[in-house]
Amino acid sequence: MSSVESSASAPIAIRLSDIYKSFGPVNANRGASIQVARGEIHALVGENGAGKSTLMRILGGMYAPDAGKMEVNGRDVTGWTTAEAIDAGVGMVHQHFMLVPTLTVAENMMLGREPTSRGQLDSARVAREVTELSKRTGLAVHPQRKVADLSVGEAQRVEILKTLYRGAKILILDEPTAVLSPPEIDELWRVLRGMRERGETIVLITHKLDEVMEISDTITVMRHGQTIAQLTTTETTPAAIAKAMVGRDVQLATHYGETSSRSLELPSASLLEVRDLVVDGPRRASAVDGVGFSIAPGEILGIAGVEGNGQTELLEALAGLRPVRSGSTSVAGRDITALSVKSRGDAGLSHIPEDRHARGLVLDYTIAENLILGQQHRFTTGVRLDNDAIIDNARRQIDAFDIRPAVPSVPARALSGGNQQKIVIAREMSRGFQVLLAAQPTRGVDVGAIEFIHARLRETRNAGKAILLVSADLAEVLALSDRIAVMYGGKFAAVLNRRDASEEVLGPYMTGAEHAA
Amino acid sequence: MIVLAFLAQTLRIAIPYLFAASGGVISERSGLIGLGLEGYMLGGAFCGAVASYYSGSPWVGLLGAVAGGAALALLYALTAIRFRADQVVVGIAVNLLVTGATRFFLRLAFHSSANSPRVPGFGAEQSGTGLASLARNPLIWLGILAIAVMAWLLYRTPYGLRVRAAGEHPEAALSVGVPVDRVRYVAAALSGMLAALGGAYLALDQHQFSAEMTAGRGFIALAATIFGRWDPFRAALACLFFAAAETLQIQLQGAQVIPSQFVEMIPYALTIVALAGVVGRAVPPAALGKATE
Amino acid sequence: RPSGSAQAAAGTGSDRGVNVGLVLDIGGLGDKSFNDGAYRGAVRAEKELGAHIRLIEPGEESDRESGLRLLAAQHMDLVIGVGFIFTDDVTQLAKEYPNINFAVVDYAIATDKAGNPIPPPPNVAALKFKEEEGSFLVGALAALVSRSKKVGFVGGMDVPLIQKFEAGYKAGVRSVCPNCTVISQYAGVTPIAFRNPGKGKELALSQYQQGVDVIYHASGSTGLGVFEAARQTGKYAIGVDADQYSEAPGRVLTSMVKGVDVAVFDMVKRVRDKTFSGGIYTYGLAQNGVGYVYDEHNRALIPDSVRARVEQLKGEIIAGKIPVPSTR
Amino acid sequence: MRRTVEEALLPALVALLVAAVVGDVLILSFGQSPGSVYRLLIDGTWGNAYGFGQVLYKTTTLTFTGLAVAIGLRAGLFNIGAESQLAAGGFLAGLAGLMLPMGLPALATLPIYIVAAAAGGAIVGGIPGVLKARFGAHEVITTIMLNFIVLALLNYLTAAHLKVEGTLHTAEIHAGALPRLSSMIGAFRGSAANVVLFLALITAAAVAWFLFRTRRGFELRATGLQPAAAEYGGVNVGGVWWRTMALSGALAGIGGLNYVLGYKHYYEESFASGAGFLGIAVAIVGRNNPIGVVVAAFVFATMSQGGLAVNAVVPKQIVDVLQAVVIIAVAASVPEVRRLARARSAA
Ligand SMILES: Nc1ncnc2c1ncn2[C@@H]1O[C@H](COP(=O)(O)OP(=O)(O)OP(=O)(O)O)[C@@H](O)[C@H]1O
Ligand SMILES: Nc1ncnc2c1ncn2[C@@H]1O[C@H](COP(=O)(O)OP(=O)(O)OP(=O)(O)O)[C@@H](O)[C@H]1O
Ligand SMILES: [Mg+2]
Ligand SMILES: [Mg+2]
Repeated sequence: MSSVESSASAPIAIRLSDIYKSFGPVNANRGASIQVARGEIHALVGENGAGKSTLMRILGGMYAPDAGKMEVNGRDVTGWTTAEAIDAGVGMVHQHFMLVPTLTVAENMMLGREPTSRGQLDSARVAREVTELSKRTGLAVHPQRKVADLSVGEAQRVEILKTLYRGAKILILDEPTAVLSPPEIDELWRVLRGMRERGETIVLITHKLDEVMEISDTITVMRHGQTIAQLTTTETTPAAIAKAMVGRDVQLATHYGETSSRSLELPSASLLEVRDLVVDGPRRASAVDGVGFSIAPGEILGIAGVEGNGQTELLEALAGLRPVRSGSTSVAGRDITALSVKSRGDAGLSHIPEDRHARGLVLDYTIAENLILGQQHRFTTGVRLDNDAIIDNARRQIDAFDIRPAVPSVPARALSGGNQQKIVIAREMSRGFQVLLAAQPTRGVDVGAIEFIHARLRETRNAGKAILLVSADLAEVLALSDRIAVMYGGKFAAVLNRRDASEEVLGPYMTGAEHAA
Repeated sequence: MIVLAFLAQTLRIAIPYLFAASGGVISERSGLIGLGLEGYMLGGAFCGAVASYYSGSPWVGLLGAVAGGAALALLYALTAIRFRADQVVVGIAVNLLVTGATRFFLRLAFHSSANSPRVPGFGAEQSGTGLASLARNPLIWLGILAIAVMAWLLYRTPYGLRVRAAGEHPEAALSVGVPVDRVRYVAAALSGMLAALGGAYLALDQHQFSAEMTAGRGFIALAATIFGRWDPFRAALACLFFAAAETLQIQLQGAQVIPSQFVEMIPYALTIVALAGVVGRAVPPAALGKATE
Repeated sequence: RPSGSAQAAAGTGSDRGVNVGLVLDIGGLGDKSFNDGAYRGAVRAEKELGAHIRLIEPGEESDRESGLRLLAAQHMDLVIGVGFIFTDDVTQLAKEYPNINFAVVDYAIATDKAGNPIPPPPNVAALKFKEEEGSFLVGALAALVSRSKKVGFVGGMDVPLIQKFEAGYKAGVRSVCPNCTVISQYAGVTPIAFRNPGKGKELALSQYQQGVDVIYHASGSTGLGVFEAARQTGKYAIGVDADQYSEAPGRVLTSMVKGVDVAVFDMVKRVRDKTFSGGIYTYGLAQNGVGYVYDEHNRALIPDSVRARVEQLKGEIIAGKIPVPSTR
Repeated sequence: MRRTVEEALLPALVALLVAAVVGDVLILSFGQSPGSVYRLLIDGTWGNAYGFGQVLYKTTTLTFTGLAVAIGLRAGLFNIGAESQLAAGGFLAGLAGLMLPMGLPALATLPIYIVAAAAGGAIVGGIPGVLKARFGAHEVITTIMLNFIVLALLNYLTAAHLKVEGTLHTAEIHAGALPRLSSMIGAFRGSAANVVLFLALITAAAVAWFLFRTRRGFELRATGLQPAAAEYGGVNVGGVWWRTMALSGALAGIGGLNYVLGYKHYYEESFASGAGFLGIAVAIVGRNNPIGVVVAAFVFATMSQGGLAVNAVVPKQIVDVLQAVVIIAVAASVPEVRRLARARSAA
């Protein structure tokens, strides 16, 4: 299993052996092992759902393993609690923030190990210590502010400070950079390197291989709940890591298919036309801040960008799921700005939502029922649902998209992630539509399914439909798009022809370092 | 004089609300819906009267009430936390349970479906109606204290911080080692004890238990909790406000200004108004009613 | 066919005790007034007449008739509904079970379009109490004892039956003290108004606070709060239905007793003696069906002159010289 | 399939077991023998035609309030207001009855009564629905508060304007009464069971059809399971909320016919007491399935009538306690059973 012993003679800080953990039917960890030496930055990589977060949450005491052994600094700590982990100096910054939004920064800092004086919370002491700590680390925070009022970057800082405040000597960071801007990422690297110099240990979960190469000393790769390789960063390459992740050779230099060579000028007849759209988000006003574009028949417009720059709000607004403050949208020349979700569908809009579990599927509905979600009015005679037509439709889609199990009456909940996504794709592609909004269409889906979905998207484009593609995966955007827009801070930082785009060109726009138009 | 009498009466009526609402605040702040308050109150009234009857001391009665309220609240918490039962369902069932059980045991112990015998209580003989008479009833002081202590507990102590975190973002609390379930059990027990003290006030002030003697006061306390936006002081103000409306109704009843039915509606109508956001949005604790994973 | 009841009603001898079914009103057993009165009468009948008693406390509204029927189906010789609320149900049921005797305490006599009373069915005894007469006397007593010339009344649910108490009481006050003030309040408009002692106490306290020094209550368990208020303020309260002296010894001026126990016992006896017949039975002062308490417990509270005056009024009422109103 | 049957039945069995234990303890504590009390209970309910008729009568109201709560829960809404919706339905139906001319045949009046009762319940239920859709006001609290408000209001209207002197009810309704079952089956003589029972059964079937066979039902259930997915699927979630609350209220409201027009022929103060809260129990035990609701309504009706039958021996509050115990046991065992079932199917 583990191939490379970690090089130095430094003592082992973390050793997890043969960890098993399942959630009901899902085996998140199946004999995973990891070993991290003290004073190193260790990257943990793997596809979505590979079991990275689960393994680290076990280390952090959030879950007890079903089987396996855990050692920290040579001590057997199998199945410890979060409190014990924190006391032993293990701190974790979770993929989803673990901050209480209604409490202040200081209150979040002290939660769980509150200093008291005469039975009362000693808030003054906390504020003092936090200020000190924040000076020492260079992570600036305001102790008295409410967490709900913080930006994502600030919240991230609070999360890291929170673990340091508890005296963490082993810091686990679960995808900390997904929501950070480049300067914030640089700041984070600085802090992590500082910690490493002080002999502290860091485990970093990330999907970005360039980050792995830049910051880590050693790497563990996970696949399907197992750790399948342990590598030393200086001795490996991104291609080798990727191969380990997916289990076969992958062309990191993506093949583009037959990229169209349409020019950047607005085509005369566009299928989707968006003007000056302003949309408020849950965190901040104007999450989408005056975006306008159009997509021609037979064109894919890809939107690249760091998550949280307004992509979600933009798509939800276009789909009718979020009110717009101003601006207009039209599909095939028809203004749909004021239409309901249902009428938009009838007007020719189709939508693959980014979160299939929350939006794309009713998990307790059957495959057949999910395959008509959003089109239920088309499967109705009078007020009755037409069951025969629904089953017929299900059989056809199951066939066409190779959904497994091929049983219309199975609830969607019982399907694997890939097959769940196929239901969504099948449904959205089989309705009569002009414009397809595709958000993260291959997230959490295995490689075979990705190729299948990409092929369907290209077919659709070639059939003369317009596609708006949003993906956190830059490679995917590059692979599919005819034009690429980069979204940053709610605006389009750039719109480029595919020929002119590459990771190097797009990078600065994604980080807000460069602006165009 | 008139004003003082009005204040005294308002305070007397408000005391059970203050107890129960402070219990409602801590329960809901921890993430447990306070639908069982009415049951805890009635259970507290019953246990208080029975304990006082058999011991001959109202202080033992208070202990009995507190124990009864805690037991009921823990039954609720156990089903809601350990068994993940729906809190609304169990909350309502606890109320039904207490209504039936108090009458049953009343029959069993005293051969009556309606009233207990007279029990030792706090209201002193011939102490008058004014504020001075109130001062001699320790439960009045306890009731006022309950709110202040609750505010202190919630905002100034480690346990309070944990309660606030547990009701708002239990995973976050868990991730820093806060035993969320235990925090909630304690909050439930506290809310049961406090509400039971409110019930005990009724019973010991009356020197007896009467079936269904809480007459919906637990729901008014829940209304005050919400109207007070889950803050002890604001909830106390809501209690006083509701009590003042009742006092007004009692004082004006002879005059028949408005039918008493409409006065009875006031707290409930105001709660709806509060929930509809007309006087500032009432945003409940985010994890209210949800079991942790 | 249900011949058992016919036989029982016909009766073959006093070796077989009379079977009596009692369906109580919402307040239930232990209300320390009305229901307990009926129960006391039944228990006495059990002891003295060898009757067998079956007791039912209905829950919801539809259980009223059901409770009566269950008893009727068990071949009771006499089924008694305790409370005006049973009027409709018993009237109907009596027609279905002509061989069973029924009685309703506080039977509400309906009137036809011309305003004439409609008599109950022949196997139903309508037990009517002239609460207004008893209330009149305690009203007079209250006014005579009051120093402040302010007396109070606390009713349970605001219904005509209770208003009868209020009307008699007020008339009694006026008869001896035309310029006395009467403050009268009700605890509510739903049946829970009879079970809310907390409310009763607050109503009483606010009355005492306004200078009232005697309060008469007709409010079931709610009135227990009135006695508490009397204890707390050291002022007087007047009990209702039964002698409620023990609720606040020394503070209960008297009680307007309503002979529910006597009436129930009377009915059982009539059934046993086969002298039962339907119709309206009136229990007023003349029949000793209502009255006020004057005994060793409260003798000290009532001056002889007052006692004499009240007795005089009583005589005048019995003689028909004073008309007592039954509505306010 | 087997799993779902198990999931549906196991909690009921657990509840029955717990209730039996608690019941035995209470009965013994009262110095009676559980066996004879239970026999008395069965004799007084299923053991004779009258008792059975009463059970059917109570089943009728509970079916309506149970369906009301169940349909709300299917949409993810907790309707605690069935109590006042039932009362309002009965009130408006009674009012309609008082205004209709004497002697109209039941065939002509029935639709009017149904509409009036449904309207009464729908108004009371619709308000919390609108408040939720419009302001996000939580329906649990608003329906509880509305219970107090509506019952006080109905009380005021009855007491101040409609009451027959000396009673707590309105004048008698003379327009087309709904026939009792005893007019068809003589053995039911005296029992309050009436044709509204059939209306309840038809309504249960109609609700099942609506939930599982129509587009609106599809959208309603999707909203209850995953509002975000329903919204994505073109469902106007706010619209479903308030329409379902109104529908839920209407179902409870129609239940008012059972007492007001099927039984007493007048509206009576607080006739609805308890039936609304028990509707929650019925829906929970019936697992929000219309058939299950009918069965659960029958069980609770039996307990309620049985309480009366054993009342001469033990206090009827035993039954109140047992009903609460059943609710708690079912509520606590449903998630547990589901989890165990899932864990096992994984193995
Ligand atoms: N609490 C949970 N309950 C049920 N299933 C879970 C839970 N947590 C994780 N899983 C499942 O376990 C598997 C592994 O999840 P995990 O979060 O560890 O993956 P990951 O490698 O961190 O993925 P990602 O890169 O998407 O964060 C997934 O199939 C996930 O759906
Ligand atoms: N709730 C559930 N009930 C029953 N079976 C389930 C449930 N969830 C998942 N499964 C089953 O467990 C298996 C593993 O699921 P998982 O999501 O890990 O699949 P996967 O290997 O990632 O597949 P894919 O590549 O298609 O995403 C699936 O085949 C699915 O049938
Ligand atoms: Mg993860
Ligand atoms: Mg997968």
